Amino acid sequence: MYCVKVEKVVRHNKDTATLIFDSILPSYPGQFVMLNLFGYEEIPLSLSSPRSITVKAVGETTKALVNVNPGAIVGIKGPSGNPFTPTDTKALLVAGGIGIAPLLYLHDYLIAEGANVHVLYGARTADELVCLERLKSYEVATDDGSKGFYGSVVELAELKPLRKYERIYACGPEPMLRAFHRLLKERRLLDKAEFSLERLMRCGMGVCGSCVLPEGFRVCVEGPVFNAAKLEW
Amino acid sequence: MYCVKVEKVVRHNKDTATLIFDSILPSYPGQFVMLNLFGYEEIPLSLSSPRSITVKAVGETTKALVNVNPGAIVGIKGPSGNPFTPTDTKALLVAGGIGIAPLLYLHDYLIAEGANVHVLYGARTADELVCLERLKSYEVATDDGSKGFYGSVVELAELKPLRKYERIYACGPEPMLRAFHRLLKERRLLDKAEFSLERLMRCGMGVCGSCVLPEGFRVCVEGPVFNAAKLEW
Amino acid sequence: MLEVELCSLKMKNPMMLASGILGSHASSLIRISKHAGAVVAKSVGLEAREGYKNPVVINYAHGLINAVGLSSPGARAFAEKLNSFKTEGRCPLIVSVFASTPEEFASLTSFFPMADAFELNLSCPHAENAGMAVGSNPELVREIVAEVKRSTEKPVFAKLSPNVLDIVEIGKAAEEGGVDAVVAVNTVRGMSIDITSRKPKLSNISGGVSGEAIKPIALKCVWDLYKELEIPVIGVGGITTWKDVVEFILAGATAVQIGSALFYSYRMLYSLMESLRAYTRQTGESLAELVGKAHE
Amino acid sequence: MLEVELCSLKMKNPMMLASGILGSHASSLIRISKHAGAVVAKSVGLEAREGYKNPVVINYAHGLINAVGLSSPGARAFAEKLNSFKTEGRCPLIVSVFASTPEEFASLTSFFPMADAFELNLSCPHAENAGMAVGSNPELVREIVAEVKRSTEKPVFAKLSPNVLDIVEIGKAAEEGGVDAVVAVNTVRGMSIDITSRKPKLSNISGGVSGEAIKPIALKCVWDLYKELEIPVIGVGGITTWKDVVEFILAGATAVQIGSALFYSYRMLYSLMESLRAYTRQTGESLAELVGKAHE
Ligand SMILES: Cc1cc2nc3c(=O)[nH]c(=O)nc-3n(C[C@H](O)[C@H](O)[C@H](O)COP(=O)(O)OP(=O)(O)OC[C@H]3O[C@@H](n4cnc5c(N)ncnc54)[C@H](O)[C@@H]3O)c2cc1C
Ligand SMILES: Cc1cc2nc3c(=O)[nH]c(=O)nc-3n(C[C@H](O)[C@H](O)[C@H](O)COP(=O)(O)OP(=O)(O)OC[C@H]3O[C@@H](n4cnc5c(N)ncnc54)[C@H](O)[C@@H]3O)c2cc1C
Ligand SMILES: Cc1cc2nc3c(=O)[nH]c(=O)nc-3n(C[C@H](O)[C@H](O)[C@H](O)COP(=O)(O)O)c2cc1C
Ligand SMILES: Cc1cc2nc3c(=O)[nH]c(=O)nc-3n(C[C@H](O)[C@H](O)[C@H](O)COP(=O)(O)O)c2cc1C
Ligand code: FES
Ligand code: FES
Repeated sequence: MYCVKVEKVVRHNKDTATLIFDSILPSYPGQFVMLNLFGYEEIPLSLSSPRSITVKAVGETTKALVNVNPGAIVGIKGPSGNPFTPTDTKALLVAGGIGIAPLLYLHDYLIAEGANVHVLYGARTADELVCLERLKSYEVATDDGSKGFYGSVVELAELKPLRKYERIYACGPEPMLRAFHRLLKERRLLDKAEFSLERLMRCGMGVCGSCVLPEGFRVCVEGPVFNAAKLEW
Repeated sequence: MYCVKVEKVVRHNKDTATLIFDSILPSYPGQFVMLNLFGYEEIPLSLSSPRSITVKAVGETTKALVNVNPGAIVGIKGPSGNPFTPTDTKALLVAGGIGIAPLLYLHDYLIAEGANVHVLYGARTADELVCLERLKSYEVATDDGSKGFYGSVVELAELKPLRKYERIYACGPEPMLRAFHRLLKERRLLDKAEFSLERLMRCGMGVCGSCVLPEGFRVCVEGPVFNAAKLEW
Repeated sequence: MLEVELCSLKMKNPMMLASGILGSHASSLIRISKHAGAVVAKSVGLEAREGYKNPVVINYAHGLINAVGLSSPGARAFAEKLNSFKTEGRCPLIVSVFASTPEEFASLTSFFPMADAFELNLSCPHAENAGMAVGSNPELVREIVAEVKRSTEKPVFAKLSPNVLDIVEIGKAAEEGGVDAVVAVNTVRGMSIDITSRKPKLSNISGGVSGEAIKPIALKCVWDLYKELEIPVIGVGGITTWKDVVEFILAGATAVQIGSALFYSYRMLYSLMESLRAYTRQTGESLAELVGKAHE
Repeated sequence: MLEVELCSLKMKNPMMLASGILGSHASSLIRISKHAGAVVAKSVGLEAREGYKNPVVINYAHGLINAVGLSSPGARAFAEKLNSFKTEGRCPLIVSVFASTPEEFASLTSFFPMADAFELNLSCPHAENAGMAVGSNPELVREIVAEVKRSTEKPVFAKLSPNVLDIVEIGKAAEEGGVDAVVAVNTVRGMSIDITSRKPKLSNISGGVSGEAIKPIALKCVWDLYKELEIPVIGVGGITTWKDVVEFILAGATAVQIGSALFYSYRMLYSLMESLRAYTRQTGESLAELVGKAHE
């Protein structure tokens, strides 16, 4: 473990913020850190850029993180885990809710690699959509229709010519990912897709076993990014 | 610690032998190893070549070593310690008794470096002189006059134009080295000379303190080779 | 050359997965069982238990320090999870149990018909009323073992702590209680402090040190137990290379367990197995012949 | 910023040379005293003692294992050797003594008028009738300390072993006996086997583990002793970098001792001192202010 300082906090809405660190963490998009907000818990968070995380308040630690003051010192283990496989061709990014976090990093990275990137981004309401200004080409979906497509992001994706894309990357709540997995399976596109998964993590370094999937993979080491075809969903 | 096999044993006389290992120990002339003959003690021995030691039976372990059979496995720590500073000009090597061991290695090394090497080698009797066939240019001294100069090697050295040599290297019993030190001091040649010293060694790695000299140096780390000018004799 | 028989368990090699490492899910146990002589599941108690808050594991240059705190879903739920090992597992399954009293220990065995043997956790250094808290008292250890043996026909192992004045005393108590083998050792008490935040790195402040750092400590325990006990000793603590496996066997271990080294790779046991195979081929001796050889 | 006062000893920095490392000759003690807050000489007993046969120290990737066996020339001869420290030493000199009985311990102090303090070796893990053999019994520890305190006006430190069930119990016994500070810890029992010769690497079979491997173990002892005792704690075990020094101070150590790290360099203490100076300059706090801070 080492420490970094939170240099800047960008509040996106009442429960989501991006914390920018005072130093770059050598990493690849899709990797995560175990972040320890001292006095709270150590939790896994994907990098939303080489020097930031984007976090949504869902419990005690994430709440405290979203409200942290610049200058705060946090403990970091990692970055670790398996990153997304990059491409320099046509890429589709599919995000559900806070699942946008690792895809923001990937988005910037792929564009720098010269890829042609399009993002489908769903949330419950317009208010929950964050960092849209960072995205070059995107469409949004909201459950309540308050912005963009009226429905889920998977329903939006269903309307798209998915075959056009060389690679498809997705992150979001598991029900959304499972629905998207079904869609990709129908269209025989599972091979092209990578999903970033979440599981309860304890050690974050491959020994404790708490993040193990039914397939036997550890989310913290073999994941969090998995080829969709490897998932027995 | 690691193990090497004794490949060959060359008996020089009733109590001295050279043990040749099955592998080269990366080293410089003047360095020593802590050699563990299992069942006996671990003792410090200078390398007499990158793959040999030359040992004289003085006690239990050395006696057993001299009589060891080819194929025996011995434990090795090192090579360690400060080696001789090489030269490619004119060098004088002054050996007393088994002090020839590290100088044999140095001899071959300096010749390979293109130096002009002369050896003065003293022992009690002709019988105790070993490995003369390895030396390119030498004079010997014996206490009983049974071969070469009748007297000690230091008395022999006194007759020589020591100033002619760029570097002088000596190894032998401490009384001999002290006498030689006096001689070099008189001639103001201490700076040019390096001595290889012996002390009781326990750890051989600089922590136990048993080999410490009155000057505060450890024979096992700062030595066994010291610049003669550093010794407050 | 690698096969070992340990208290009637037939193992394809002497390497067992240590308890608490990747042992909370049948899926990981099954995956590891492919190359393991046996696997030990994560320690389980009667009731569900949260364990400590994160951070629960930290790594340093010489090993790991953990204070997971015996988190477990409880015996019934865990037994359900383990069920699939019966059909898909490729080696014996050992269920590790923790409890506070002899009766509680004994009550646990009936939950696990799929177990081939039981390991008694008498040694976790960072749990209240369990682990070392019960395992450092020789009387209690004897009673626990005796009670558990009455509850099951299967082999029972006692896992011991190095954090005692005399591990042999505890080992002997377990032997007197009728235990089939001892496992040495669990983690060594330790902790680490972050100098920037000036706080202990683990939420529980202290935990147990495992990994390479503790290898000489564990080896000494195995050596002493082998010398003084009649029953087999299972060695654990810091084993990372095939040489470490051989070292423990020479010290007297009939089998070994490997935990922290999985940190380096899921395929650890596979590569150790390949190396051990090469070693035995070279020496012409089976590993079983080497047990305790360094005492000769 | 680095100065520390420890039981009336004025130290220019909190780093002491640990006993047994380069402590058999005045010349090395003098050399190290230049940059040390204090130096502890090699443990000495009443009579000359050979110690074990070589090999007595081995190194592995994570530290050292030693079984020197308290070799020493005996009190009278050693006192003569140490005499020159009085004029040439540049820091307080602490003489470490070992013995088997309270009376024998007490009889040792009068041999060493040049000592600024005494350290009682109650913790060497590989000596018969000395070290841990006497230091794991709280009653005896209390008596030894009391008896030694009657024999001298100088500060007396008790050096404790981590190889016990509860180091705090022993620390408290020493405190009750009137000790001025406790030193934690001596080495951890351990051993190593050479797989080629199939023999233990140390002539004594087992010894004590020191160096980086044992840092978390030592730190936990310091933490516990600081919490439970009133007297100062001196931390030792695996300290290798300036960060380790700070970590021990945060855990509650008023001063630290450094042994095995001298393996890396004779100039170790010098470079640690420079780094600590830079650290205190950066934080603006003296090291003395940091003692026990991680408990807050
Ligand atoms: C690889 C990975 C990457 C992640 N990346 C991000 C990210 O970039 N941004 C972000 O906002 N969140 C991310 N998460 C989720 C984040 O870790 C959890 O929201 C956080 O742990 C909740 O902690 P808490 O104390 O605030 O909530 P708690 O009070 O502990 O729990 C609140 C909710 O979060 C769930 N949860 C608790 N702990 C975890 C955990 N360790 N892992 C997953 N879910 C948990 C609980 O089931 C509960 O529903 C990621 C999780 C993983 C595994
Ligand atoms: C750096 C160094 C290099 C050496 N190189 C050689 C060499 O190349 N060839 C060689 O034959 N000898 C060499 N020696 C000396 C050799 O180490 C001793 O002869 C050996 O340790 C004696 O062991 P023993 O058990 O046979 O004798 P013991 O029975 O232990 O003692 C016999 C005699 O040797 C002396 N002695 C014992 N132990 C040591 C020791 N550790 N260091 C020095 N003297 C000791 C004793 O004082 C006694 O006079 C070297 C010593 C040192 C320190
Ligand atoms: C993260 C972690 C969790 C552990 N959990 C348990 C456990 O539940 N029960 C147990 O008996 N030992 C547990 N241990 C101890 C190990 O089984 C093993 O005894 C110890 O780690 C030493 O072996 P190693 O150095 O190979 O890891 C755990 C160790 C680690 C690192
Ligand atoms: C070679 C060696 C000899 C030692 N001799 C003694 C001794 O005589 N008395 C003593 O109290 N401790 C002795 N120790 C223990 C050290 O003083 C220290 O407590 C231990 O090594 C842990 O510190 P370190 O990790 O910094 O070395 C010795 C340690 C070593 C490595
Ligand atoms: S979080 Fe421990 S193995 Fe993944
Ligand atoms: S032999 Fe131990 S310091 Fe030199």
